[in-house]
Amino acid sequence: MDNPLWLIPALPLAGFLILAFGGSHLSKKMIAAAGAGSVCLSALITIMIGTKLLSAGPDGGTYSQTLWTWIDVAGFNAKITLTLDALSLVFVFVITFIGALIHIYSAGFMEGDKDYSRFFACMNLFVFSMLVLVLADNLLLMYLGWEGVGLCSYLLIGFWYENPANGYAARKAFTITRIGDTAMAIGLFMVFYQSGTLVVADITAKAPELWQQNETVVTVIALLLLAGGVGKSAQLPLQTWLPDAMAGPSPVSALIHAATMVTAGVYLIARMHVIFELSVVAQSVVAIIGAATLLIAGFTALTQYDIKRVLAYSTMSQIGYMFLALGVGAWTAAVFHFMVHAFFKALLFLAAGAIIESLHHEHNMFRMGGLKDKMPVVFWTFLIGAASLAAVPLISSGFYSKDQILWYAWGAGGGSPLLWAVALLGALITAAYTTRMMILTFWGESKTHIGHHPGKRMTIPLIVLAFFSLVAGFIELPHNFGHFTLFSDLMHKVLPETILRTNVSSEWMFQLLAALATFGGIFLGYFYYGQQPQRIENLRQNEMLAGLRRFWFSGWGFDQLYDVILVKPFVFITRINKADVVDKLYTGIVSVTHALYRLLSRTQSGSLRWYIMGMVIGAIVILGIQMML
Amino acid sequence: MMLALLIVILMAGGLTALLAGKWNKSFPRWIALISSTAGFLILLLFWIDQHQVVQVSSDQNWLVQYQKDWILSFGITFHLAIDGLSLLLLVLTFFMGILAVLCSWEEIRERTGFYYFNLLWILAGVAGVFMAMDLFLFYFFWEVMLIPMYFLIGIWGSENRVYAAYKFFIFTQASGLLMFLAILGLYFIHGNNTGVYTFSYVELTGTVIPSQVAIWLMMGFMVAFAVKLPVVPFHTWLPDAHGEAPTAGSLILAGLLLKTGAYGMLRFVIPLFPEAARQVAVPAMVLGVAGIVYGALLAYSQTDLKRLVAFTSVSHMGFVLMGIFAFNELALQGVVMQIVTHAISTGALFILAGMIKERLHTRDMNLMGGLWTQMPRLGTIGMVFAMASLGLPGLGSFIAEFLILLGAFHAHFWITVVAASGLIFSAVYSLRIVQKIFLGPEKGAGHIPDFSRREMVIMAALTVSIVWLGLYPQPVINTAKPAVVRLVQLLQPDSDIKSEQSYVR
Amino acid sequence: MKSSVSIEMVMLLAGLLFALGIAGVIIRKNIIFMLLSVEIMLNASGLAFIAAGSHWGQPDGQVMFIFILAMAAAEVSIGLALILQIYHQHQSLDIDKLKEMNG
Amino acid sequence: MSDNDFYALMPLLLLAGASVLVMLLIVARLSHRIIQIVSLALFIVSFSSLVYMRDLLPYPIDPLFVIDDFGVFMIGLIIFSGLVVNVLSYIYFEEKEEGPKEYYVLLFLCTLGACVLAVSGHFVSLFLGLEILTVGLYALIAYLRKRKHSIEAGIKYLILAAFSSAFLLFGMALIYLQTGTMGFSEMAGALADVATIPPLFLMGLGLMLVGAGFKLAVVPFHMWTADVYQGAPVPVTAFIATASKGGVVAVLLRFFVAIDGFRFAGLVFLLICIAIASMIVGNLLALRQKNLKRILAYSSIAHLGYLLVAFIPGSPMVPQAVSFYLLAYFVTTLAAFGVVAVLSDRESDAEELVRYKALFWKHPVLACILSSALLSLAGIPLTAGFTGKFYILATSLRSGFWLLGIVLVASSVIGLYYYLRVITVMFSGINDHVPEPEEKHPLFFGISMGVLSVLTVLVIWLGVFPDGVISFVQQFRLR
Repeated sequence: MDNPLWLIPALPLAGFLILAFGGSHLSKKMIAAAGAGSVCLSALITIMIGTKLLSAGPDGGTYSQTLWTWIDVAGFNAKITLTLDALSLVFVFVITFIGALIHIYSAGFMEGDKDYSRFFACMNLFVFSMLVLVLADNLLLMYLGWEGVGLCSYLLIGFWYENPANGYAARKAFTITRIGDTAMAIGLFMVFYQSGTLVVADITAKAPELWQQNETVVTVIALLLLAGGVGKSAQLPLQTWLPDAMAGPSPVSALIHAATMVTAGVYLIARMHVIFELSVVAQSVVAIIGAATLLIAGFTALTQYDIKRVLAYSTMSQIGYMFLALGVGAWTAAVFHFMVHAFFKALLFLAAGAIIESLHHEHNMFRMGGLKDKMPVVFWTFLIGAASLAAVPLISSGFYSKDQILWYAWGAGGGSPLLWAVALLGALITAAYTTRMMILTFWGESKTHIGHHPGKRMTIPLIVLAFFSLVAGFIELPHNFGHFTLFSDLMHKVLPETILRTNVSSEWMFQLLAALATFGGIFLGYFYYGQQPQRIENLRQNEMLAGLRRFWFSGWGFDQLYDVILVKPFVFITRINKADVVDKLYTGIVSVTHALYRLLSRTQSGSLRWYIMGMVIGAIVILGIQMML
Repeated sequence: MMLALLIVILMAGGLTALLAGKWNKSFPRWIALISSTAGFLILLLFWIDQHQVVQVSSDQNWLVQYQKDWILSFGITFHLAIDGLSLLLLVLTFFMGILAVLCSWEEIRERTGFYYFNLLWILAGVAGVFMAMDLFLFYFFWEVMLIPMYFLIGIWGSENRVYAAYKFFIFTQASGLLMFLAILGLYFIHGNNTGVYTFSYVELTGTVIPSQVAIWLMMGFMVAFAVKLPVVPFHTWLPDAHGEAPTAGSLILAGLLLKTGAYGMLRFVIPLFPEAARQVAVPAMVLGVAGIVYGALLAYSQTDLKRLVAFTSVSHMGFVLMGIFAFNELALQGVVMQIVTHAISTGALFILAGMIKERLHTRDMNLMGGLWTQMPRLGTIGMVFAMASLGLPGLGSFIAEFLILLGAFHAHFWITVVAASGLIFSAVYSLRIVQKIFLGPEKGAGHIPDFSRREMVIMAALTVSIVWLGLYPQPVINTAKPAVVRLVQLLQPDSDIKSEQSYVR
Repeated sequence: MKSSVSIEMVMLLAGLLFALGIAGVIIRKNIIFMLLSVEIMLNASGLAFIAAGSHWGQPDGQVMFIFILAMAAAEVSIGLALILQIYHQHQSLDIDKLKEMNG
Repeated sequence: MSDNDFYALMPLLLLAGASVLVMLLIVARLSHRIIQIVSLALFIVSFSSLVYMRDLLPYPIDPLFVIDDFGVFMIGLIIFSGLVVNVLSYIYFEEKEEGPKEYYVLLFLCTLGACVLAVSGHFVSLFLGLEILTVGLYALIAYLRKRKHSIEAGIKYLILAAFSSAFLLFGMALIYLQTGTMGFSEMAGALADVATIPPLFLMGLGLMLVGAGFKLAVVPFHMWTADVYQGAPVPVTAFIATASKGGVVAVLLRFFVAIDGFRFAGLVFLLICIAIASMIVGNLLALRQKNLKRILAYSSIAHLGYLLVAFIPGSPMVPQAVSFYLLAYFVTTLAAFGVVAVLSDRESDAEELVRYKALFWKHPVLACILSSALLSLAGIPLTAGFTGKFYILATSLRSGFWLLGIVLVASSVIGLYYYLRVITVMFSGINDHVPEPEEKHPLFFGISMGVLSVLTVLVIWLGVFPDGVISFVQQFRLR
């Protein structure tokens, strides 16, 4: 164990174990120390190892550490091996660093909750599972982390279990992601039978020899893996669980449903990029799914009341951008957007959590307002986050990452004008709903009394995250802004470079259009919600627009659709078959024998003459048979 | 000698308990605990001692055996022998035995002597089944476990116990008799072929049987094992028996009796009728998948907690059937794992159901809810085993189901795809259990105590085992390996499945 | 002494008697008559034995007949005793009234 | 009559003498108790006399008797069951009847009759044995003459038995007419050179089958069974169920083997039909019956069906299987009826199932004996019944009679249900600690319990270590 790599996941695991077994005996301070401390330590170790890896890493830029052999059966060999390369480093960094901040925030946020230790136990377990997911050297171990984060997500969405609605949301999240996971498992089987291994590095090495470009098998594998990613990352068509998942506490939404777990799909696809590269079909499907999701989620976000649901749909939409980037072959851009998004979306969720907490658990933005002056720290940090989300040019990190994606959507190998147009429209909508959210929450008159203000443990993480939301974009600048490529250089050790099919020189035009889209969105939001709110009322009068709004509000009717075609039939079938129809077969046999019994016992009438008749008939039959044969 | 000793310990312990029960109501449980623990320790020491041998040996068939003449006139010997597979199952038997005694500790207050007598004799029967190397002896033990189980359900069960006991008994006995016919058929065919009339497993394995007859004989065996396993559509005794049995009864039913079905298929059906088994492989796998899906659907709709868990067993055992008839090492190792882990996870769920019933006096999930508030420990453990039941990686069940699916995938693509949907269904019903019982608003008023120390010990043992099996299943896999490899070689004598390359195109 | 009646005729007679006995047992309701009919059947068998014995020129048939007679006598004596008891208990000899045990 | 003849017939003579002796004792106005003990001693003496015969065997006493090891085995079984019945009788009758002494005379006579059947090799001895047995039984069945059921059972049995005897006799007469002999082995000689079976013979065989079928209570001649079992005193029922059937089975087997009846396809077909019908009908009739004596009656119908399964193949295994099965069946049935007898009281027999409620907790030993007997009847391993059934299945499957095997299995599944039902009744019900009434006859109660325990041990012994008995019965050769 010369390498402390194993400590990164082990520390949160230790925290989990301490809290799970001793949580009821610890004071709140101790719980917070164990819960948040373990993740902070793990973040520190990450930074330590990360710097070492970047400065004086081994050849190939990968740390690898085998702990023990997990399964070894008939040529199937899966080891518990942790691998740290550039891609996983970024994820580990985001998980531990943002995770640590969110834990600190939670120490304040959850102060009043009676299940303090359970919360931190689950959070620690989540961090552990997520770290296993990204550090796994083989797909099976990754699957372990993959399901582990699903479990934690389930536990934390349903954290306030007294309310059955929360439990429902939690189950929905787990079940829907399970659908994707199962497809992914089948994908793993195919990978194994095709390549004889589940070790990522081996697959990466073997893939080009194993499969030809666009072979059916590889497409199928890619699509199955994609299904897993789609489920986890709340993309079409398995996206419906994410908005409901907002039933969990806000730090949970920040950590799991914004920064880390929901981007596991991105990680998976990036990790398995060789397979996707071999299949144009799969790649396009990824891009199309991303584009469709970003648009649908954007429109839905435009109509929501609940601040957290707006953020949830925006998360879906942003991950849609990442998928789009992956789909067009802009691998690094996707990972870059992941990182930036993690910062600002965690920030937004945490800030929203602070607001909700202060307003007595008021989620409805229309009942907020006027918080600009009353909660300045939250306002400013939220503003920075919102700016990043809306991709305000130059100053926000979101601009750099999203602009890159927009540009690649057109210009990268798999890009097309249509994808670009969709992405651009998405940018416009994003800016619009972000503005709407800002205005409704912070401007206008105050509608709800503020209970208490967030403490230091909550504000400091906000400030740190706000800082990163501002500066994180500067580690990767476009070609025409100094062309600073720290991030993509790092990534290119693992991920292939993005192939461009158009000239770099035209990039400025796209940047301009993106900026215009952002400002257009901001203007729209401002126009309808800030300046002339009565116009919205007018629009609502319109029958058709109101219908459209309802359609968008419901998330494009996916929930209803699934309810009708899947849930209802399932429940119906199980309900009518509760008593098990097969059992009828056996009860039938029993009733037949009972009927025979009744029939026969009637012959036992007690009448001697009847008995004699029986004997005589028997004798006649016997003699008859005797004579005939 | 050790093998006979194991059975003697249990049987003698049972008789002693029966007699001691006359004097004092708490003697029997101590006797039962001591005898099952003694057996467990003996086996554990043996396992540790043999660990290297198990890993290495592949040509030597049996680790240890014991043979004595019994009914010579019919060529019946008292022949016990174990290989790695049997060893695992025996360890499991005694482990479950200890837990069964522990979880009956407070639950059973009446007629304790007779209760523990039955309990120990069931264990003896099961242990005998796992060791018998003579088909007559096997059938003998197969039946020995029935009567005590019948009493266990019929006397100490809940309201509908008599019906459940009948159903259990008649199903298993009817199918067992068909197996007995098949055993006799095999006996005479072998006798006619060679002139040696014997029930010895080793002798009979090589019997040359006309394929038309072989199918029928195999069906005789299969029916018995299919009822025990249980395979849809022979499963309907299971929910009743599980539902009505006392906690220890459900535990042993789920943990051990169902496993005898799987063991029977592995030990008898395939080695005795490899050709015939291959012919029915696809229908059998389809039945397995039907079990997975159908069991899960039924589990979802149940409101009785124990019935629900019983139907999950149907679903999980579907994996076993599918794995067995996938005929490759991966799937078979998965089957072995599934046997072990299902015993632990489902056993734990039944114990939990028993604990809840002790506290709330109901099995109806509609009357439960919000138990987490008062019983966080019980809730946590419940969550762990619900997760085990849905096959969460990191817990033993995942390894089992993953290996089975992986192996089955090699054998048949589409069947496996449908079977994989079982993973989704299992999530649906498992989470429903958790939701209905532990989560939601608190239903009942009044104070409900959380785990006692004894219950903690039981649950800790189970939890540690399931996590251990999930993270480091290799000891189990290694122990079962020689037996599994031999099975595979039996089925595919020409192909060298050991090489890694065979999976690659 | 040579028999002047053919064996077939005797056997036919025995068979007829036998059938008559059967019919009697079935038709009569009075226990005494049933007993009588049974006696007829037994004697029909006895007759058959005698015929067979004489057919083979052996004494065995007649030996059998003596045994049958003895047995029939014993049977009738017990039967009559039972009938007396029945009459005590039921005040009737109708066999159809003796149906207390059934099912 | 040579010395050896004398020795060979020793048990029969002893039994006959015993009946006379008991009669004299009755005249001497000795008490019931003394008569019981004396008859017990006489049974033991007759039983032990069998031991001296071993060296003589086989010993034909032409033309009436064939005393071979099979016959001696059967005699042993019959005397043994007479002995057990004798022991059980004391408490049963002492409770009910003032002067049950003549009962013992009849018991000895019936035992004698059954024993004569077991060794008879000739129609005359067959007829004599059968009638000694049957006439004795008429009186035994109706022995408790104050009870309505007893008389009803007696008259039913009397008329039907006489009716069936007539069939048997007529059948014998026809066969005699055909073959000109009444000895079994001579009959075989007469048939050996005939190409086709003469119709007269066939008809005689059919009529005999009716008579034997009645005695064995196989379908369709079974309907009297339940009524007679129910009406007769319990020890007598036990005797009917065991000794009387055992003797008939023995002679039937001997007759069939002698004339090689198994080569007549029609006859075998008939037997198969009867066997199948008996197994199914017997088990079905008992299905929901609430009277234990009737349950045992119906189960005996099924068991005779099982026995026919072992009978039909006609292979050398048949005598072994039949002997073993009869042994198991005797022991088991005696144990079951023994419990019923012990539990009966002055007013009524313990026949209604309700009376067995919670017996497990009130009287665990009796309950265990009855359970093991029932499980043995059901053919569950660890009991004699299982080994017996195994033997039967082995015999029939070895000769390829798969249909019979499958029907046996299927019908014994039905059988399971009602045996279990009885057991269930015994352990259901609450554990009310009603103090047991004092046993009135501690000595005889003790003896009865002792005998029942021995029977139970035998049931389990035969289930677990049957090898000794199996190797013994394997020596049986009927030709």
